[in-house]
Amino acid sequence: MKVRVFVSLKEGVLDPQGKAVGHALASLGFKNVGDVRISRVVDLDVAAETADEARKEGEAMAKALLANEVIEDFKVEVVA
Amino acid sequence: MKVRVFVSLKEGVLDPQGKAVGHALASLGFKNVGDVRISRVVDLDVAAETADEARKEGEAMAKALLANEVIEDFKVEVVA
Amino acid sequence: MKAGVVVFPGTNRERDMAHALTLASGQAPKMLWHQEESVDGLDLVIIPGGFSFGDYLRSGAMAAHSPIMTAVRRFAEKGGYILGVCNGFQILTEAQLLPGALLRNAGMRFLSQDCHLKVEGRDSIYTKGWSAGDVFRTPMAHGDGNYTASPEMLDRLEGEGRVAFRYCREDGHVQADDPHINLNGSARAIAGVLSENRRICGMMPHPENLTDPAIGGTDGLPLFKAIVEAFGV
Amino acid sequence: MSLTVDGELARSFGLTAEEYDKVLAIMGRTPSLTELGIFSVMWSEHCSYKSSRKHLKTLPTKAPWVIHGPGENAGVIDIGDGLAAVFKMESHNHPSFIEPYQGAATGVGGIMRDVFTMGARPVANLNALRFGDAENVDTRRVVDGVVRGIGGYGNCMGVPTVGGETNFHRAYNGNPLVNAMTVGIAQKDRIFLSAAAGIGNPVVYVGSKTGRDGIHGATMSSAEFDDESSSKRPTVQVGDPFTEKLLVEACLELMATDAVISIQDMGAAGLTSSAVEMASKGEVGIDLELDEVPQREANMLAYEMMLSESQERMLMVLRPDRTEQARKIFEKWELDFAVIGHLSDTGRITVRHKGNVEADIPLGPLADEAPIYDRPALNKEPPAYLTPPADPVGIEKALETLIASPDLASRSWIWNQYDSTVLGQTVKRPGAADAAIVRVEGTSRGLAMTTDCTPRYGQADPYVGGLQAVVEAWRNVTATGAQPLAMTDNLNFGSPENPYIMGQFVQAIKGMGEGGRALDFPIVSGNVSLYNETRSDTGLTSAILPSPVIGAVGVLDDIAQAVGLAMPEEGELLLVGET
Ligand SMILES: Nc1ncnc2c1ncn2[C@@H]1O[C@H](COP(=O)(O)OP(=O)(O)O)[C@@H](O)[C@H]1O
Repeated sequence: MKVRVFVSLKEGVLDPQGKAVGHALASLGFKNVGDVRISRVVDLDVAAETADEARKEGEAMAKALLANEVIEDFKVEVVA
Repeated sequence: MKVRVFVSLKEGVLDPQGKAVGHALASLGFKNVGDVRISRVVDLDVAAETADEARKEGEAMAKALLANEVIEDFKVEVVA
Repeated sequence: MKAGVVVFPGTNRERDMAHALTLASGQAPKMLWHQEESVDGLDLVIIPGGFSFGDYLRSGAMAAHSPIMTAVRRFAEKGGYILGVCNGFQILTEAQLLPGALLRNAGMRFLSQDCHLKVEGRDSIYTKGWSAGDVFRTPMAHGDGNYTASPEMLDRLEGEGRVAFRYCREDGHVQADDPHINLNGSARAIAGVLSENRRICGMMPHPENLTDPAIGGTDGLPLFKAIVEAFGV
Repeated sequence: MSLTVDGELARSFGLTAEEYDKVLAIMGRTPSLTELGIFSVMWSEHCSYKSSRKHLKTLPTKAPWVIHGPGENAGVIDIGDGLAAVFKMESHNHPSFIEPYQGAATGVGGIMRDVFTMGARPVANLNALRFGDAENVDTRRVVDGVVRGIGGYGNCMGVPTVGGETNFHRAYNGNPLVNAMTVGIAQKDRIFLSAAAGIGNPVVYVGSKTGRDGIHGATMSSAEFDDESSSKRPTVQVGDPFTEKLLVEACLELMATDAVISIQDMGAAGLTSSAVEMASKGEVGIDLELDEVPQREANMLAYEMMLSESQERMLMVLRPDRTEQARKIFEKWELDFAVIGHLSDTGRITVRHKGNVEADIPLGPLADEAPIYDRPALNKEPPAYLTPPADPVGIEKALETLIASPDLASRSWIWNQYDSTVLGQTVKRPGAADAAIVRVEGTSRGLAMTTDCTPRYGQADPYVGGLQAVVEAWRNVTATGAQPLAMTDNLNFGSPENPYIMGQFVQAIKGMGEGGRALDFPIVSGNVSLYNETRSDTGLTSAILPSPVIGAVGVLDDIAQAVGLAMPEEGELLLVGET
């Protein structure tokens, strides 16, 4: 099954990449752009019987490695 | 409006990050994991009147900066 | 002193660290491969710089889960001394042996240049080679050195004297919002922090690269001298 | 893919009609797609040096301290104490225009492999960069990507980038130059070469898996750019410096044993050129079983595997009784390791895939009958010397103009993004001296190194341009107090099919040879990059300035004596030489 783990910085944590991209867009002439945030998506093939099992595995992986919960939140979706 | 640009490596392009994360997950004991691919999501606040306008702006930004079309594909969604 | 230097796949400053320790103590440290499961019998474990596992997910994330880190965690619980430099600092925060996290440099570029550090932390073997307020020069070389932690944690670190080093100007002036002084944008210009028991220290710059008179100077040597003094040669 | 092999397909692979006729004569039949692919890459300018070979032969390459001159993966010189310096420079110009970050990164990765293939630990990287007009909008994209790419790869590898040079000129709009140099140190009696030996010995593949990356990169780097090339873009190669770091450690660990008979990195034209070169040099045959090749993508054709330029791969011939020991080392470093064939006594390369023979080519003719061209060369009259401006702008204004010029401005923005201190041996970092200095670990000696070229001299007079690059490199090494020992070069020019450009090339080599002979300063390795031209919408081609870049290495006996640029607090300023 395809599991998607979506990892984003916690609200309130400064996003240097997003900030830099926002600046760059402005200097390219995109004047209508406000806040920019950059997140990471990890797509995994997981051998699981049920969607529920796949989701659990995804959550375990997110906690163990894919997200740093000090600064990041994550969401797990079973895509297919 | 909130525009989300999803940027992923083109098929066939080596994903060193995904490869290393796959290895690391396996050595952490996640044995059911196959292929891992890592992508990027850019969330933008765009001042636009219509969803269509926002999408167009998102596409222009993706082409200009957010995605590197030599190795990456992108998808634009208007989220809200 | 019995020191061990941990080597992960992708670590690249282990030789530099060994060289500095050898200069300070006359004795080469033990190299520890990341799959070893014990660090028993050591006085000090050092996690050096580099790009462990390519730093491909988050800097230090994958290394923080290597087998040896279980042993390092046990060592810490028993009051062991641990120094993490650069990637080592990132690994220690990812392993939650030190608070906070290191984000991408504010300017989004890799920074390789000399910087100045102000010594602040009290009562640690890592800082006592200097007096509080001293300033020293040291090279830095990193892409993800932008220290962050919650405001409460930052207050706590400062209140408990656990900010070991801060980025400053040559004359000691600290100004967190000046990108020419606080080059990577770290919260409150923090360059290094200490654990609660002051036995674990993480820092971004590389004092080990300035310990040899033949290679640019010895400004970083006091750190190593003090460590050696603490444990005896 | 159902492609009919014929003259037209051969043409699209970069072979001329005569070259294709030669292929037919050698094979005695229509070649298979895989065979055509092998011929086209082996006979490309990049692999065969067909336009340049005749002239390169005139360069001075010998001296008592030269251990291996041109012809190996890198040059090797004796630096005393039983040690050797191993170094080479290589271009990645075309890929760096298409995708500046990955192009530059994989360029750095490639040149480091050339050096550690020989058994040396890389200790320093340098580069020589030429960008378009600084005012040109696209230049910004290229500079940014190239600088990040060089740093991204070298920093992760933990090899300090200690020097280089950077210039801007509109002639490089659309065709920047990215020349990367690596210097390594090895035991002088433990140098590894590529010539295969021992019929029946296993041919072993190590490193990353093979994907469809950069197929026809070698033929493309030999063809000029036009607007179509953006649509024909081959899949760009993505660098994986972490894997390369594992590869260097694993290779050096293996080379400390007696398992390796010969070894060759897979660079341009990947498996094809490494297999053909190893077998040809060793005068043996080679049988490959492509089913054994570690593959990243499904359903790859033999043709694709033979031409893939996936990075971070090596080919080796091992002692059969040491193969398991070698496998363990690569497993420890979590790298792929596969026996993909054997040496044979047939003098042929045979390639099998899924039970079919996909290629069967006699190696002798593939190498010996490779085209060599003596292309017509014409010289332009050198322009007259400029007269000094009649109305000087005044010294202050002149100084301001000079300081503001992109060619003289501080390069710290660039080198501050390169880790220059890792390994802890850097005595003179970028900006500190006329040449960078790195200590030879465990000694008080240092290696001094520099890259130099002034293309506008070459534009005025290519002979002087070649000569001047050599003497400038020599002076820069000397100025630190070191003894210059040898050079590597990277000859970047336009199309050799244009007689005036061929003339530039020939004259520049003459100048370089003259300089090298006069200074006892041999050239031990190098790289040629031709067809550096862009075609505009109107169909006009314009070439880069003739750019014969020199990389030089010298030895300093006592690093404490190294001389830098910093002005001492007291002392007199002396001017030596005529103004
Ligand atoms: N692309 C580069 N990478 C690393 N260092 C560079 C680069 N370009 C210039 N430098 C360094 O900047 C300094 C000044 O360069 P340059 O003006 O070309 O010096 P010079 O004229 O003395 O050769 C040198 O130390 C050189 O090594």
